[in-house]
Amino acid sequence: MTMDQRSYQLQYFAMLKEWAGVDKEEMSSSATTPRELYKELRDKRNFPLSDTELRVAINGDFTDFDHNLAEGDQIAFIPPVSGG
Amino acid sequence: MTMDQRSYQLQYFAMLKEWAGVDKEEMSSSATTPRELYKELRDKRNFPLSDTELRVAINGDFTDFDHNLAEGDQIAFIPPVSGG
Amino acid sequence: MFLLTEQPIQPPLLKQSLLHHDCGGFASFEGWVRDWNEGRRVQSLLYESFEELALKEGEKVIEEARKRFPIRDVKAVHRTGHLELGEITIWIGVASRHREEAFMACRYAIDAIKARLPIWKKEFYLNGETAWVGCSHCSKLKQKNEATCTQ
Amino acid sequence: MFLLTEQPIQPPLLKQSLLHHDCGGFASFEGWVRDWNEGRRVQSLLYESFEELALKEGEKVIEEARKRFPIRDVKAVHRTGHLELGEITIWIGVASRHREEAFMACRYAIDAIKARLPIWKKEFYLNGETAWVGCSHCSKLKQKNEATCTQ
Repeated sequence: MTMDQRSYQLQYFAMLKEWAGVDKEEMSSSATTPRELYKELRDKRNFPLSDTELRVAINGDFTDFDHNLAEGDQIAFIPPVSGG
Repeated sequence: MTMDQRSYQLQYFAMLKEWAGVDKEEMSSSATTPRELYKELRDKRNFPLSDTELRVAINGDFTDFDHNLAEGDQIAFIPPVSGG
Repeated sequence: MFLLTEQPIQPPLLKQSLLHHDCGGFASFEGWVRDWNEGRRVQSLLYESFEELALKEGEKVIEEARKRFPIRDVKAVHRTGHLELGEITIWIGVASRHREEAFMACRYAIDAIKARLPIWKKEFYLNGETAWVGCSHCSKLKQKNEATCTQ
Repeated sequence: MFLLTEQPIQPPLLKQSLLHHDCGGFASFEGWVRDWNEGRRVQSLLYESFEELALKEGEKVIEEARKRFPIRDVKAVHRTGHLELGEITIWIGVASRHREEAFMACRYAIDAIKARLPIWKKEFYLNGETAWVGCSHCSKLKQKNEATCTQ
């Protein structure tokens, strides 16, 4: 079974940025939801955080991990916050 | 029955001061408690407030209306406050 | 520390003594002279205090706030005399390690100060009338055209 | 109004736009850089934000505070970048007719901002270590001497 590959723009912040070593990157993936994409990313990058500890934003808005991704989406996985 | 007359120093604040027309006065009275003294004062001055609406301070400390008064005590009847 | 002052209250100066490096939270409250109260247009107001007793009772409130909440420092200052619209009537600042107790202590202090301190507010209205606030008898008497709190 | 700023926060300037004559109460909260956290001596810290989303979410919090409490005006400003001990990390000011709702809205705003805004704090300790706060994995990993949040 062949899967469509789509291109996504990833943004990293705080600890994710340090772990990734970059603040953004383009990624080609057959993942259709943030949940699938993060699983792939976690295997590749060895991130210690599971998706239950993250939130996700697409194109600058919070959304859920089962949202349907579209070609070119800007995706940010949000690690635990500590503002204020 | 003759009663001992004692001399008290009265201090007035806010509306009581305006009603009395003075901010302090000396008063001779046979009253032995603030309750008795205020009753006398109210009859004399025609104050519209009853003692249940006031607090009382003697020599700069809050006390109760059944406190035993002593010659020369400084007595302030405290009308309803509205600070802040 | 509790103070009474006839001078305009300056929060930035008052805050200085509360700036402790072991504190992560600072809650403060200011009372402002408002342009109306209970349907009447206010022009200015006068705070009168029984100074000796207000200072004692104010310090008591401060000590109570310290005992009830694990705060680092607290200061309150109440203005007296004649105040114009927008002026600060009272300032309370609380510094603490965490924000929870700073809010609670600040709230406690303002509530207790308003309820207990022998300080009275007289409002001066746009229409030239005046009234002592919190004196229910004043308005009742006013309606009956007897002796009133207004002058 | 919600703002992010890299410049030092100045409460007296921020308060200016909240000075409404129909308000009798003003509650505010400041976060300060504290010299220790969870047993470690802090020297300074860094706030990093996902600016676009933090601004949106910050405005949402402000709107929620306005809807939930009958307040007149509210403003919040969060600092970003590198901060030294004692500097202000966040400032929230709420003006309202009465004090009750000013306190409640202020409390609501700080709690929501801390919990929801994509802003991260990295602490720099006296011993030269660093850590992202709120990242429980960082300390767990640290103990196992695996990849850590510190650098």
